[in-house]
Amino acid sequence: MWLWIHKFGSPKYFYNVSGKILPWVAGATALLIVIGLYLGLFASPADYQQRETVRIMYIHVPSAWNSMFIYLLMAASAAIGLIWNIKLADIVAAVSAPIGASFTFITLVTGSLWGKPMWGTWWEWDARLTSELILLFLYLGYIALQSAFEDRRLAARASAVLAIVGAVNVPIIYYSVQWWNTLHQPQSLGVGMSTIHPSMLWPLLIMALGFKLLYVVILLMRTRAEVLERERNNAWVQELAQALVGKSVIGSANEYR
Amino acid sequence: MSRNAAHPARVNPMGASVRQSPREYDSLVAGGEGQPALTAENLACERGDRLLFSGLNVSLGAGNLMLVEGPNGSGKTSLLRILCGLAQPSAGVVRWRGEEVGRSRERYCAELMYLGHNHGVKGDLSPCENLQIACALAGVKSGVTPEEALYEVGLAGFEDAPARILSAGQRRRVALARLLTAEARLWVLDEPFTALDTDGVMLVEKMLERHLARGGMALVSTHHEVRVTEVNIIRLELY
Amino acid sequence: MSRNAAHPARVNPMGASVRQSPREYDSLVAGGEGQPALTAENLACERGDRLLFSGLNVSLGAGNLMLVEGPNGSGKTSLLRILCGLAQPSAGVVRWRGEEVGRSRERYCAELMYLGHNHGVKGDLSPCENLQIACALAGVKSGVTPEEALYEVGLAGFEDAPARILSAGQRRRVALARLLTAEARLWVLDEPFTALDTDGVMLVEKMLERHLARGGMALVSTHHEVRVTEVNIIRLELY
Amino acid sequence: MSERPGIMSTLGALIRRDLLLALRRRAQALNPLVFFVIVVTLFPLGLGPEPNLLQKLAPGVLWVAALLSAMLSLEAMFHSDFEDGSLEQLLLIPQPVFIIVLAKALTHWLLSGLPLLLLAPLLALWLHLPGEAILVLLITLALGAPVLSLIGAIGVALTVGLRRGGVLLSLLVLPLYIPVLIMGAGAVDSAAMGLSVGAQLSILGALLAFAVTLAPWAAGAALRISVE
Amino acid sequence: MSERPGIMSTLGALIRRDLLLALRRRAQALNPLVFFVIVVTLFPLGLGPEPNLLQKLAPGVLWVAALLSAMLSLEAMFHSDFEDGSLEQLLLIPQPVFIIVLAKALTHWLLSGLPLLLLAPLLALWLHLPGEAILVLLITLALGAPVLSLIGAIGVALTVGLRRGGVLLSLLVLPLYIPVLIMGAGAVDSAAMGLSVGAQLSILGALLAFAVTLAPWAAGAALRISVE
Ligand code: HEM
Ligand SMILES: Nc1ncnc2c1ncn2[C@@H]1O[C@H](COP(=O)(O)OP(=O)(O)OP(=O)(O)O)[C@@H](O)[C@H]1O
Ligand SMILES: Nc1ncnc2c1ncn2[C@@H]1O[C@H](COP(=O)(O)OP(=O)(O)OP(=O)(O)O)[C@@H](O)[C@H]1O
Ligand SMILES: [Mg+2]
Ligand SMILES: [Mg+2]
Repeated sequence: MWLWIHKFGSPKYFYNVSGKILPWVAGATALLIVIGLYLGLFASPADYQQRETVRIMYIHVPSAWNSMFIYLLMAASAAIGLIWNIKLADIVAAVSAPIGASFTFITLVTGSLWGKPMWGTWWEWDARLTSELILLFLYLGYIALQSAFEDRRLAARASAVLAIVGAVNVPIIYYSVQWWNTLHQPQSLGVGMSTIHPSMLWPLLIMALGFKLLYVVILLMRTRAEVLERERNNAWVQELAQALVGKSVIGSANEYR
Repeated sequence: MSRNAAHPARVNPMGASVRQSPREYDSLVAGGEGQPALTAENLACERGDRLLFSGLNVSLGAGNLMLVEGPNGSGKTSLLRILCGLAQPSAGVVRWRGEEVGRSRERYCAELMYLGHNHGVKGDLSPCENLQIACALAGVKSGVTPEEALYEVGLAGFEDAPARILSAGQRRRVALARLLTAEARLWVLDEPFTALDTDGVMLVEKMLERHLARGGMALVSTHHEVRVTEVNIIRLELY
Repeated sequence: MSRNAAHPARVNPMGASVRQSPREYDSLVAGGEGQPALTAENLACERGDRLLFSGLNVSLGAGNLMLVEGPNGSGKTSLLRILCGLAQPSAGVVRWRGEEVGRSRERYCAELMYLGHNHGVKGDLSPCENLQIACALAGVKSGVTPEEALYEVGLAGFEDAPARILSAGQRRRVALARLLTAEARLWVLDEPFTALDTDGVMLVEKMLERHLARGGMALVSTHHEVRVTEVNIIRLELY
Repeated sequence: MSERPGIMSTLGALIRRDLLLALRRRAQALNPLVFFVIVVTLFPLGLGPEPNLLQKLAPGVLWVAALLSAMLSLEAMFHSDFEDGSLEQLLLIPQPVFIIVLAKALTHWLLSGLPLLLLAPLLALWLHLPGEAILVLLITLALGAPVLSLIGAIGVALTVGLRRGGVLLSLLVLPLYIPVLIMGAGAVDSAAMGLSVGAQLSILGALLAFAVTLAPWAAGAALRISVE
Repeated sequence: MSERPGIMSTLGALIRRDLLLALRRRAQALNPLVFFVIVVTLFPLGLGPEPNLLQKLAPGVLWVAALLSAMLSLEAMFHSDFEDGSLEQLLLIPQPVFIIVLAKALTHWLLSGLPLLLLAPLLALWLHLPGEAILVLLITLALGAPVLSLIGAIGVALTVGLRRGGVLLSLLVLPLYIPVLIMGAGAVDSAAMGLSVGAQLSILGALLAFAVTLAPWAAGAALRISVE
């Protein structure tokens, strides 16, 4: 396990392996999303109560799941980067944040768009909505901190501390928000659906898997770009560039000298 | 452990440079040639309860260099800030071309360059941007471009890095480059040699020499010996 | 205009002082006498994209003075901060008495005094309070009281004014006084002569000489010549 | 050898300088906006999610949040320039001092007042404010935010020489902000209740005219004093 | 030649140092308190003077004001020490880093949390809060304010190396403050409605215990990183 982490943690190894995996994952993602969208938008029935607007669910719910999943993954990989000093983990954490923030944003937007026809209001201070909003703030804080540091190493370490503190707080925030809302407002606009018909469940699950893979694809692509950028002074990247263009196109380590 | 090699980017070609023309500054308008342009009479400065100096007279004409010397805490910085109009003396007046500097502040500032303990280089901007802004705000421009000025002070290659990451001495050099881009008649430099290496010290001396030869004036506070040749040095000893 | 009189409060009796006993520091425990106490192997430092130095070895034993020299921007400050444990090198380790300083941080800090470009004198406190606090926080005390230390550095009479109103050089002297109140084996001084007058420079040299004679060690970055006699000077040239 | 720059070109250069600095710290430049959002979201959390209550509070909460966000970003106006000696350099440019202050106030408004206009409608929706009231909110913010920046400039100029002036600053500035707050929140409140808002809006306009003409001079004088 | 000081004596020396510094700037040390008062008084101005409405708002407004006042005084915790190089000196004292952070958080609480306890009853009366609710308000402030200082210390430690971190700091810290706000304001609200508050108070207590044990370590790690 340890060896494996170190082997996979080497940027060069990662670059080569991910290059081979990427097309397959991308293909699977496209396939799943196309199938999911078809099933969701055309093959599945409209809800008897919500009518066609229910179809927003096939975007909304998978992004909501992703938004939380990515935060945990980001915090975990930031912690790994901090504790074992693995550059690749730092990159994964850094690259995940904007993706996670985007999914959170999509959740909020689709939720609002859905809320207008369903509840007659764009926004309601419901527990789940509120905690999703706070999650967006956590993401934004992480991104802001990351971009505020010049030195990448320091940026990674500082934001790792934040991500860990945030991850410890996420459950606390979640439960306190739940508490707060049920305390003040007995009449609940529950977002959950206890029973869901299989004709809607299947497309939903397919879309959820598709969105997870979409995250993986974006993650791999952005991580690869980031790896190239950070390792641009290393021999293997230089060779790669030379193979591509035929000459060294990337500044050398001592360009100031 | 100890390695020796000349650092190519820092070889400073100031001596051989032809970029800054040795043209004279426009001759002083008021007061006529030879008359002192900066005068101060009977200056006194009190800080807290201590009288730092009193009855001090200053007069500086074209081509003159005034060295303000004195031990730590003797009032050099206080004097220079008063002469720039940044602080008020507790007695006495400072005149530029016969006019009180408090009254004709804008005309005075157009011909003045001040370099204090804190040199006002923005860490978030690149040296080049720092100079461009200084240029856009300055009184009269000398025609030396920011790039040329940075080259002169030995910062070729650092033009576009944020100034924040520069070392103490490099940031000081950016501030010095400001002196080159503006056509200021009077330089007021508070310990300009701080943080500079021996190359840097020579650079400042060269800059001063050239400035004075063109008919400029300079007020310099320092604890170092200033090796400039063929100029009128006035020493002002504070104690 | 130029006046000459010795300033009574600044006559510095360091040479004749008997306050600081010339007693030796406790001999080094680990490694034994003569063994280097501070060692660093194969240090490298990368800032941004630039490699400032690599493969640098440092070893410093009792009574040794290491002068770190180099032009502006060559990495002196970066090196000193790494050797203090304030920054991480991109490669290599720093050891104090054989232990990595990252591991035994507290034991290292107990014997270390660092003076950076910013010297950490609180402007709102008086020089005396500044020193009392430094004393209360430091590792081992030397037994020199804050008042005595301030007298040594020529700040007699300024003990109780807020440090904010002191001049640049006077504030620097307060920071130097810290070196006297603590019994630190290793001094790391980044351009200690900045802002000091000639008296002040001599004072630092005297302090260094005495420290080294007692078996102390010092790492000093500077652009000046350091005139200390009878000591083992190691020069580290960065470029 | 070029001409000495005119007043307008200096003003332009100063504003360009500050915007460039803000651009370099994008994360920070967005902060007044972010702070506004955060304060507005804190209130439902502190008060509970009842839509009726929130709607009643909305004008006050939005305006108080706008005011605090303007106030908190004031300190950055001169602080870093003072610390690194740039402020002395600015005071030595051959132009009247009020130009510096005017440029600073304008930049402050561009970065803290203007973006609020874009986000305020969204936040007003969160607090269930009705449509016409949102329009009035935007008008009051458009008139009031520049006043906040201009008055703020006087406060910062007075406190720039003092370290940790941050909260001292609020003490100086908040009493002067109160008329803006009362008129701004009052107008939105009236609009939400369907009343006419002409009087409040014209008072806000008058405050703006007043601030534009007087504040730069006062702040310029304050600046020269506190940097010495 | 004296002994190397112990951990507790170092903690004491650090706190004494910061209190001495605060004493020298009395005007600034009082500011969190003043800010609290100002924010609380702004609300009646923005919302109009209806007693019923104010009473309903009181728990939320008081707690939001306490939170903002704690947050705004956070920045001063390390800022001046960083600027003048004292922070490097502190990092080189022969003690674990978390001691520094703990001392800073304690001083912050002494200067911003503790004084609120004295003034909160008065302000609560202004907002027509009933007597038992005021008692609960004091208890929640006593439990919650130290949490704010401790969590805040993490935020400041993370941003201390960044200039103009002020509002970035709030972005980092405010989401983490939300549980304290919800529990604090919730308890006061329940008390005002005559409900039981045991659950909220024990959650606040748990948060405090949690913060005391974990925050100093996280903040210490953050500090070492961001000063490098
Ligand atoms: C801005 C508004 C909204 C936000 C921020 C939001 C947020 C969320 C979140 C975070 C989840 C995942 C919860 C979990 O798995 O525990 C979720 C799930 C869901 N949301 Fe929304 N939502 C919004 C509006 C709506 C609306 C208007 C509806 C439909 C009436 C809706 C229906 C659902 C459904 C059916 C699920 C999946 C149920 C489940 O997993 O328990 N949401 N939403
Ligand atoms: N605000 C003030 N209140 C009281 N005394 C002050 C104030 N400012 C400066 N001083 C005192 O004025 C004296 C001169 O200060 P100044 O900075 O002019 O000295 P300097 O000659 O530049 O010294 P250095 O060589 O150290 O830079 C100092 O002794 C200082 O204590
Ligand atoms: N955060 C950073 N990112 C990139 N480069 C940096 C950073 N910090 C410092 N540098 C670079 O490191 C080099 C060395 O800086 P350092 O401060 O160690 O120099 P120095 O030898 O102390 O110079 P001086 O004599 O001017 O004080 C400089 O060229 C500077 O540009
Ligand atoms: Mg001086
Ligand atoms: Mg240096």
